[in-house]
Amino acid sequence: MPDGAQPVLEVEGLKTIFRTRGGEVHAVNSVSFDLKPGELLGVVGESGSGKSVTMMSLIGLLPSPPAEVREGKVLFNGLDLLKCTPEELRAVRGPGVGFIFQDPMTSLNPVFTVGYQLREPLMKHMGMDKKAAQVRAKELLELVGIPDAERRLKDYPHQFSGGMRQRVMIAIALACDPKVLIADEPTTALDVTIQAQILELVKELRVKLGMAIVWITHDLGVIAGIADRIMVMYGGQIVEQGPVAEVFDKPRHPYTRALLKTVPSVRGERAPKLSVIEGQPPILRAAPSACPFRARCAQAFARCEAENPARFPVGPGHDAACFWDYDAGAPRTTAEAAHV
Amino acid sequence: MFDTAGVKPLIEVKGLKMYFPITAGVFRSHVGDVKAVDDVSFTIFEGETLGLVGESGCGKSTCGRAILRLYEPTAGSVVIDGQDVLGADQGLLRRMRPKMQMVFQDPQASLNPRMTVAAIIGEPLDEHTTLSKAEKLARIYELMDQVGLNRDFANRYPHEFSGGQRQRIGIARALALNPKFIVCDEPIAALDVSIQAQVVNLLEELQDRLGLTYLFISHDLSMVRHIADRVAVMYLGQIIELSPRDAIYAEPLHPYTQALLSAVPEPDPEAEKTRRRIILTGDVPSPANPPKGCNFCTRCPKVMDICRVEEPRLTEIRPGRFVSCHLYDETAGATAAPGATPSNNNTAIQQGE
Amino acid sequence: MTDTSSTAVKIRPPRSQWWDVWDQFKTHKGALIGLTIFVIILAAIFIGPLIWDMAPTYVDLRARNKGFSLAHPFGTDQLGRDILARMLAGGKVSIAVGLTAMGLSIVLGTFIGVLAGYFKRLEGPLMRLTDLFLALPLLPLLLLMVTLFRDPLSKSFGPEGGIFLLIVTAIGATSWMQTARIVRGEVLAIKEREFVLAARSIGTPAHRMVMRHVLPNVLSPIMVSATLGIASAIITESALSFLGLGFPPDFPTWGRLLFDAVDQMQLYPARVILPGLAISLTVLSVNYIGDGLRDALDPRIRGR
Amino acid sequence: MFTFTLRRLMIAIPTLLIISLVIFLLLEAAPGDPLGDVPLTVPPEVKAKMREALGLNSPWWVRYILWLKQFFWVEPVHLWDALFGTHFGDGMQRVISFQSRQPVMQIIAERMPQTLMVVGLAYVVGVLIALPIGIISAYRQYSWFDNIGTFVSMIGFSVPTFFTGVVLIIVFAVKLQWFPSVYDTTLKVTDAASFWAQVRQMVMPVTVLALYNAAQISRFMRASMLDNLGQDYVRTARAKGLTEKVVVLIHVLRNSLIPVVTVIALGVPTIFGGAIITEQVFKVNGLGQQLILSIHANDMPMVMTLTFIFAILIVLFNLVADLLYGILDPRIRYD
Amino acid sequence: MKLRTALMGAAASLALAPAAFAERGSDGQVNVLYWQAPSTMNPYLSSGTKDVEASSLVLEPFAGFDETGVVIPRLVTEVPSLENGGISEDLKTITWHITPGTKWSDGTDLTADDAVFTYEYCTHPEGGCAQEARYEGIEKVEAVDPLTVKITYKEPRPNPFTAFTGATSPILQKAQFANCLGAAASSCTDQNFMPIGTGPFVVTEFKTNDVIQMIANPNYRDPAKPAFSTLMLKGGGDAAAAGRAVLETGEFDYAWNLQLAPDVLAGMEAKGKGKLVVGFGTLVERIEMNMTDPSPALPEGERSTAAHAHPFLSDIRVRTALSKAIDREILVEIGYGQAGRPTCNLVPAPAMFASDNTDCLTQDVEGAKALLDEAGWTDSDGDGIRDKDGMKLSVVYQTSTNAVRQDFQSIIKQWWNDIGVEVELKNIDGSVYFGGDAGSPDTFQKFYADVEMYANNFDGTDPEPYLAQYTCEKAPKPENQWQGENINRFCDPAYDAMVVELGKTGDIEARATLAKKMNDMLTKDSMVVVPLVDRGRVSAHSNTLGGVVLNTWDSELWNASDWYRMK
Repeated sequence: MPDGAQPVLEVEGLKTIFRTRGGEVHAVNSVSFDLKPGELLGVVGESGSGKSVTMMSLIGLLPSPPAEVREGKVLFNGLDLLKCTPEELRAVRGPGVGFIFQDPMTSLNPVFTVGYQLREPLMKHMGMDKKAAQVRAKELLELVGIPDAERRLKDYPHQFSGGMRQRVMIAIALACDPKVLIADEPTTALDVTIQAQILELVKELRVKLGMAIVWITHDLGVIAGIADRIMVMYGGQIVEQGPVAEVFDKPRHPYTRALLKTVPSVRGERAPKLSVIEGQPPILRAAPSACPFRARCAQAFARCEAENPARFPVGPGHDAACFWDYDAGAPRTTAEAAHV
Repeated sequence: MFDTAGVKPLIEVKGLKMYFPITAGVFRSHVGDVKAVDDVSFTIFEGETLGLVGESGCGKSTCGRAILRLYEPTAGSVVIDGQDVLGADQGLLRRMRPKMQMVFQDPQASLNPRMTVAAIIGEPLDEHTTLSKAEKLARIYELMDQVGLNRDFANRYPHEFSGGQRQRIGIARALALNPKFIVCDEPIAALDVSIQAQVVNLLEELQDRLGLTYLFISHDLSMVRHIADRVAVMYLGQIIELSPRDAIYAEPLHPYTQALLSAVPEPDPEAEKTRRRIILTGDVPSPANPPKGCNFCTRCPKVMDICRVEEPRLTEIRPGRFVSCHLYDETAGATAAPGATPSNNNTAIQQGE
Repeated sequence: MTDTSSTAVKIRPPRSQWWDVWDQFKTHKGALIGLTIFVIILAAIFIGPLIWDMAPTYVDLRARNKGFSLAHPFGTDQLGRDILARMLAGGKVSIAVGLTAMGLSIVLGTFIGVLAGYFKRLEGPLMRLTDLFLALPLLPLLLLMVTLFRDPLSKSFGPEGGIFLLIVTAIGATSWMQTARIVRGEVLAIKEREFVLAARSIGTPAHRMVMRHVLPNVLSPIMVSATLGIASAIITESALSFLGLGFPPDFPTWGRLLFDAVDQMQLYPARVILPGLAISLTVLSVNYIGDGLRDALDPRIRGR
Repeated sequence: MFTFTLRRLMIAIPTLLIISLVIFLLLEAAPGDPLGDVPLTVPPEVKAKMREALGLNSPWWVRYILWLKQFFWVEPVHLWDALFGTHFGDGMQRVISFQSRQPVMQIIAERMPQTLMVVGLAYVVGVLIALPIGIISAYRQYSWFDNIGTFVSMIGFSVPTFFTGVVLIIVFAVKLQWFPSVYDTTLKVTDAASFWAQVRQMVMPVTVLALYNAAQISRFMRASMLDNLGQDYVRTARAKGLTEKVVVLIHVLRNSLIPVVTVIALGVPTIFGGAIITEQVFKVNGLGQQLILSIHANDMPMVMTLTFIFAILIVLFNLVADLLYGILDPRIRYD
Repeated sequence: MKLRTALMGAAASLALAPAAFAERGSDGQVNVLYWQAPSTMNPYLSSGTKDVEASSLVLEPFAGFDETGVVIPRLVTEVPSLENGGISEDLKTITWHITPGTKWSDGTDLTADDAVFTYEYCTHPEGGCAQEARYEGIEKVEAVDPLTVKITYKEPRPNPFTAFTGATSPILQKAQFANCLGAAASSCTDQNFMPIGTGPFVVTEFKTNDVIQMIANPNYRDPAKPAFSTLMLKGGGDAAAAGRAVLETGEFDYAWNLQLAPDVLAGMEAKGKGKLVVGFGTLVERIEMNMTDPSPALPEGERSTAAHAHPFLSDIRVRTALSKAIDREILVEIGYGQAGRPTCNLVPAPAMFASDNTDCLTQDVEGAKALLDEAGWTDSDGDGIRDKDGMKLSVVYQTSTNAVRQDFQSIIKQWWNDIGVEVELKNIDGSVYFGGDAGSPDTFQKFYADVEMYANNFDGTDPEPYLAQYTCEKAPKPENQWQGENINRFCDPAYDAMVVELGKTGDIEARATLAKKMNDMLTKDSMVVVPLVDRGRVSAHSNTLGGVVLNTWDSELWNASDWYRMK
């Protein structure tokens, strides 16, 4: 995670909406962030907080209709992905950005062999012929730790266990040596022991291949173990962002704080009662004009109703979108400048 | 909590087996079984929560369903509140149903999408009571209040709710007939972290208020730690460890339990950096073809020769602590100190089979 | 996407869910047009004869083969019978045949499909029964039924009612197999859903399980079969006319009118076009109504 | 897979026996008499003798068992003889049509080519039209193409073939004189000219039937495509940077075809059943026309044999559909 | 008479032979369309007219009928008669002399043995011969010499032209059919499909119910005939399609039996590709009145039997009234056009047997009403339906399913309604109605209705067997499995006596007188049979097909050897 390097991915003011019969739903609202080469960015948030939608918006993977990327800029190595033709975008998918999805059971095509599905991107993007692709596919399977790779290439997805299938997904995502790997809840559907295997694998591969990774999850434990930086999303926007140790140590958004508290631990003290965040996350029918978290926030005050907070710097590389200044123990003044 | 002497056992499961036959050939001859639940015995005391943990496919859900006789078990006995569940005929079983209820894993799938909330919660009432329409509605509202659902939602359909609210509907349905015993089959697995806490708190609150007994099936060890009084760990259809909660989390005895606990990530970057994990190799073997000897011998970091030959039995090695492992055999016990911290080379990161 | 927000607590007036169904139905343009056309057809058929009270079987030998005129808006046929009156009377029978035969085939198909899908032990025998019916030739069956039941049915329902029942039964009894197959497949899938298990944990007995949990959830494939069923029943009835069975001649149906006029297509094209149009319009409108109804009956779509 | 097939075939035997009995009893009980076509000028005594000569005087079960023997034993022996030039079957009484006194199997063999040619080709053409329509309709759901496709297929479904057939004849055979209105079954394709003649005479019946078939299959295809377009693996394929063509025509199509192929397989027996009305309208004189003729003439052995072969095909193609499912979908394993 | 017959036969063949100068096979192919397809070429095993007609192209009898019903020689030197000694004085024997040199299509000679064999073939008790009636009453058939056949009857036979006369009793070749006697008849597929004959054509390919391919017979007795080298006889479709193929598209040269609405036919003919030909025979569309009670209330076995007389149709005034209400002219106009003519007779032809009864031709609604009033049937309760003693004048009127018949039903129903008779219509699938299945309630023989409509005719030119159907004992009843021919259960000892007398009368004039009298007894005197239309045959031929002469007494294809292509 070399500091100061040119970001491989820069996102600015991304807005994505869904058209539904009930009207528009604002799923992603003015999201901006960047990703440096080799960095592992953890993204957390509840379902519906917009974390997957944000990432899929980047490379046009959302079905349209109903989804529509309204505005924003997504610079990948200087190329604005939102302005790309479908053909240019396809060239980015795979060699530029690899994707791993949550459910390994449904994300692989059930009727093609794993080998076929692995060869496909290789032949499309890397200009390999079938033979070369086959060799590379075998290497990839070995890379993600699937034993007996040669033989397994001929197997169908259903012949793999969940963990193994997720490894295959990773192998597919890695096939074209992507600069950025986006992993959308890759271990949520897996057992802890398998999750542990996958996490170790990713750590290892990251060192080996040196790509930037965006890791979406709602499990703070996973983030704590592997991420360099964490980004907390709520209501379609980033509410807090910073180095992982810093954020876990000094969360500066009430949502992050609450989230950290709700997680029970297998070690340490056992709390007599779990703390909860009461209520439900909002569905945004319009671009938010107030803090989306205000209804569930203990700290909320008048300004939260009137204005959607921008992200204020709260530490080194750490910012939070909250009008409450925890360090000062008081609301921020209106004059204070937001940093993004 | 160790002392269970004065408390009455509510559920007694003995030698429960749930085999799904495998047939082959032209005449569909019986060639083997998928041993989803293989000789499981345990007791749950009144007012207690027994956590049943294990990886997917280990048979924990099947076990929960077999206890309520949603499947017809192959062998064994289940006695709930003095009544034999497995021996009951259909009529008797139906009359026993109100006493034992279930909360399901997927709140989306377990609610009929074409029924309103009121109809879903009212269904058990239709089946087992003769309440008038008004009485029934009153009861439904009462239940909705109990689980924290707005009464106005009564006429809505399940898809209009979020996961947590759906699970509340499922809980309200389970509560409708004032059961004594509820099997919670992974009730929080499909929910977000913040919502999980809400549901678990609700379950605990209801237990306190209504004196319920839970069998809490989950793969989330941290949640089980929170809610369960005792914890049973299943692996490949068998219980390999059964202990009071604090003991098992403080000092897991079975190598599998140790690995399981070590794999749970901690939401603390500092701790995570230093934490040692036992990475188990490979996948769980197929329950249709379990390994000879100890079921865990193929993945066990401390495997011994005897493990591949002889099947260990679940034995009480300390008061209230049951383990099924040769490490704690009278004879072998000397070689491995109970509760030995996993530290040898065998636990290094490994992938593959 | 859900529209529930913790902040918005809407108190819904307690109204029947059929209003919701109607609200959703209204949003489906095709369905609305279909319904309008179907209502117009129904109105024409049931109210029409009250206004246009010429008897469809009245033979006016002086007015044979007349074109469109005020006295006979749709002209007359080779016996001088008023075609408008015959169309109206024919529509009544055709739609009744379509609806009744479809109803019968849907009920049979659903019943057998549900039994086969829900009760594993019945699956084999019932699916073999389906094969049997697929293989049964319709015509000898119909002839046999006419022989066995025409007289008793004529006695109880009159000669026209009797033959109506026979034809409807024959069409219904030989067209349920497709529905049964589809329903069985769906039931097999529904049976594995958790809410069925949930109902079992409550102790819901099998018959209520089927009525409450299984049937409502196989509604949409049944709806599709039903709309197609009306079409094929109307067509089958006309095919029976073509093969020399079907209704008596003084009992006009659209299919029969169409068939009778095919020979004279070149001389009197209107006589072919009118019943052809009527059949197609009915089938199309029913199909679109079915589409809309299927969406409207599904609370998941309704809520969107 | 093999044992599954074997097991299903074994179950099929009693099933088919029961089906044959039911069909026999149905035909037996149905009114009508094989001598219905004999002119009224033939006196009743002669008719009685003719009836006797047809074997109609023995009880039904004797005739049923005789038919079983003829169908399951004599006919295979004759087939063997015909194939290998042996003479085991000489002197054994085959299943004989009442109407023509010809072995029923000969008639069937005679008519099979035109039925397969016309009805079979129509089925193939129907499928070939239906698949692209279904695919495009689903991919562009609610587009004008989809709406028109729905509309046209409903029309195709709602207009009887005796109507469309006659319209085609009047337009293309009578007015334009492009195609013949009568199908010539004796035409043998030997050169380009006869091939062209064969094509010309097949155009209209094939069109009528193909439209009817396409209407149904395109609906299935559309529904199946819609199911699969929403699946996760489609997103994976797109994430790999594959073109839409590959995503839709390889990934989605391959999955969507699984249920459609089985539906198509289940429809194959109807080809052998022939198309009663279309064959009649265009005088194709295939199996469908033979069946209806025999029914009208109360030609019991003919109807019985045709219907039973149809039943065998239905049972067989049920099995084929299941096996296809197993072959196409690697997740399904029968054993 | 014999002279006249012979002369006429010769004249006919001369008149029809403008193509006689042409060479055999010079005109290529002729296409014939039978919308009911032939299923066999052996008329003895046939199930219908279509087969008999198809086989007449190949198989020939000794003698046939021409278009006027006169017997003409085909394979014999002359038609036997009393004058030429061919028929014995006692009317018991008839002797045929085969024309010397007549050859089968395989080149062998036709001999008297073939005729003897044919007789044996058809009268074999296990053969199920459809034409056995043609050989009824024969004591023996002998080959006097290779070219002479002598038939001896048990009783004197005034009309001996049944055996070996007309398309229904042609000669089979003994050599070919020797192994096909009795039960073996049905397994002789090749013989039945490709019989060796003496006719103008030889079968080369036979596809059951589909198509028959023929080529000219190289050994046909007239070396210049037939003009066509090949003939295709296609079956299938319906009458409209057949008409279209000849009259509109010109794909076929000849189409048989175009039973279509007159305006449709006229429209087709207007296309100018072909012509319609019409011929009248003895086919009469009639309504039969049930003289017995068909009430379903009666126990099975007594319904429609002589046990109970019909409650009102047994009254001649009711029957007459029903007949008077009908306007036959209009029926013809709507249903048959030029292919039909109104008639009041059961036997409309040949001319010598046809009664001059025309009373019924004018509709008389008032007369009908008056008759019913007179019979005591009045509309006492004002519902428009006459009644008497609490019984309504209501009839069930059944017929087979057929477009024209249904039109007739509708019209007649209305006419009867006009005179205060309630009518319930019933139509039954033809294969059931005419099927004669004793188990079915819907056969025309069972007559479980008050009136029914169908058409019937007789074979050849002699009405004797036809008229003999109406004797008391021939009424269908359970005892004879409902197989009788006296459909209306008419029973009059006087009539029965006349049937016996007719059987004994040899004199042709006396026979004619007797037959006319019997015809009148059934029709105008008793009105048990209400004839409606004398139905002609309508066929169509293309403008380029010459030599077509429609013959209703024999096969329609009787003179196919004379057909030629007009250039």
